[in-house]
Amino acid sequence: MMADDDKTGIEAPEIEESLFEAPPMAEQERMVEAILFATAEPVTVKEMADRMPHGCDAAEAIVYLRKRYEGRGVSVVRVADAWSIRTAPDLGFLMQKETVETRKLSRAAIETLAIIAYHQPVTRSEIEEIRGVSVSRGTVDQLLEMEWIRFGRRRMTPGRPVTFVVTQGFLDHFGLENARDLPGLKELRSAGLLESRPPLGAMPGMPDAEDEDSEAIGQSEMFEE
Amino acid sequence: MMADDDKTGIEAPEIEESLFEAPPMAEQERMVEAILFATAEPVTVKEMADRMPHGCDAAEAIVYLRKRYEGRGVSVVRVADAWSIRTAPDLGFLMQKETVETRKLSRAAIETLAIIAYHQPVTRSEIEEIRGVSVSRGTVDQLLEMEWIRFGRRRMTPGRPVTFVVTQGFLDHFGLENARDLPGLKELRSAGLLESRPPLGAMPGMPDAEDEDSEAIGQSEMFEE
Amino acid sequence: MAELEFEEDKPLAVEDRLVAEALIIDVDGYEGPLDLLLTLSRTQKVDLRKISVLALAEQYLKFINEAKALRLELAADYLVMAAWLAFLKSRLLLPPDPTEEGPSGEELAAHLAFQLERLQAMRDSAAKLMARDQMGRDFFARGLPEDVTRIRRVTYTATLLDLMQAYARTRTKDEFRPFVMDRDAIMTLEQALDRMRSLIGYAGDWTGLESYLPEGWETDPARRRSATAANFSASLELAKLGQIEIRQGEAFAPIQIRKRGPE
Repeated sequence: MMADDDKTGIEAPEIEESLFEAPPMAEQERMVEAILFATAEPVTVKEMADRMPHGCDAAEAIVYLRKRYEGRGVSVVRVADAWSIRTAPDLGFLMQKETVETRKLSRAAIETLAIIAYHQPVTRSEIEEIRGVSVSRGTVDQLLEMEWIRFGRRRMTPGRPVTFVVTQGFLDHFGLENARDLPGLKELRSAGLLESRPPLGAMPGMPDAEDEDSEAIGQSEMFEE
Repeated sequence: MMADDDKTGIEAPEIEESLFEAPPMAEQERMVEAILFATAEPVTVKEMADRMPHGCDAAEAIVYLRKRYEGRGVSVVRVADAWSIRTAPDLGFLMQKETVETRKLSRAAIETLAIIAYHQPVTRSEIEEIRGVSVSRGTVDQLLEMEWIRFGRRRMTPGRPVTFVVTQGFLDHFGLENARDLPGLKELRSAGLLESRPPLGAMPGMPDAEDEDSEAIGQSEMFEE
Repeated sequence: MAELEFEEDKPLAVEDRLVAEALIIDVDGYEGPLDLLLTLSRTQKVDLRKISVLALAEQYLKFINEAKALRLELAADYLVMAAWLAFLKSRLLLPPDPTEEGPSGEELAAHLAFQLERLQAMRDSAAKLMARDQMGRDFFARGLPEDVTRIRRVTYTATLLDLMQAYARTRTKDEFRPFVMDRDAIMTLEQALDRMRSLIGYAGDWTGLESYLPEGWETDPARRRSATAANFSASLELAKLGQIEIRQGEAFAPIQIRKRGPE
């Protein structure tokens, strides 16, 4: 079935250093399959490799596995630097029983989420600049709680405001391999709509950005990475 | 995709009587696969059939699916009258994540070990006399568990106290051929491992360094079983 | 709800009317002036990049005036925006004043258009995002995950050097006692005070200070020196406390002490 079974010994130079021969690739593929089936969360290549016998190439095994599941009822999907198995989206109708009622997000929360995803890392005052209204604490808290966003690095500007970025959980939920796959991202970028253009002089309407930021700093020391 | 939606009103006991064709078996197999993957407990054939479009034969689809997973990393198994996807039994070892933590031996443990190595066979009370503090059970247990020390002969003195000696594992770990290879106090001192300041007069209650060495050699009846 | 009183004297497109209607009825439903501006801009039926900011400013100001006429409570930022748009309008209409500083009317208008376009783009993106297949709704994770048992194994290590150092440490622990001055030949003031206090009770008569030296200390010169100094200091201390009296016949003559009587 897998013509490259005995090829594994020949290729990868690192494997040769090992005293023990790595299992054949077909075996490694089975292992990766078992690991991915056993967990609901995405698993990184490193985590897989750590659990597999010495000399295994989890990354290569996944390539084979992914191919094997093409067109099947479940598929092997990439989420950031991790992998998981998910049911094929066209079969969602079978799963009414499994459907989890997600808390309905407010329009403000959805917009805030989109802005963070497309503009990340982005500060609270930048989000407010784009939306033209202040961002309520509750909105950010809700997104944090859902683990769709998290704190990123502080911006190296006066006040060192904290930034927000989206999480692996966000990518997983929306079936995105990484943040670059966001729909329409390229078009937005080439249209210049993702640039941050500070308001000119005395443009109105923006909430007191400074206040917000300095407040945010005081409150978020604990999330420092 | 769901061509038979509006058929549900018609009571069709037999598939042949159905006005609409059931999805192809390959499609049904996909459905069964997705259902078994995503459901939180084993699923009976009836439950599957209830969730699948009308006219599907879940039982037959399972036969195919089961075959497909033969020899794979996971398999379709029967649990009472229900079905479930489980890790292949030979891959159970992947379901444990072993983390090895390397720690430095505590000061008490290494001192106890050193005394045993230099003075073996040595009783607990002798160790305590040399260290000047009592030796905790945990320390000795730890060394026994690591298989760096073991029980030696009982001392032929009142109470017949048990003695401790170091093991072959200990010698292997420290790259020693035998315990006599351990450097003596004099060598330790000339190697700068001891403070160069000579003791003020004789150390009370301590045999002289040289004596110690010769004694240690004389004492090593140890590794004979 | 089909007609609005104040609109009747002006012919308005149905869409305009609907927008105006929505604004009046639901002014609180707008998320700030920018949101309102974006809604108003839709009546221009052009690409946001080709929008007439001047026309938009006029629409906004009209809306604000109407809202005021209806005595609708408008949040301050709506009024700030109105004032700013009035300013912008004048800038756009009047020929540029070369003495004026800051961005030109066109620049301000362009930035406002950019803000509107960007907000609209984010709304479209949000909609696209929410229209994606979502986990737990369209696709699903493993329903029956298996427990991954975590085994923590601790291995301890030590090097031969550690071992030898440990041995050296135990065999020479007296050498490693905490640092203190070696006081074999030293008597402290405290020691002398303690000693003299206990002895003084027996000495009703004048006694030479030397006789208070502890036994064995008078032979070793180093000890004798230290003890003498300590005793002397102690006697001064006791005298100060009024417990003894001190006398000395002349310089370098022996010092004598006695217990002070209860006068």
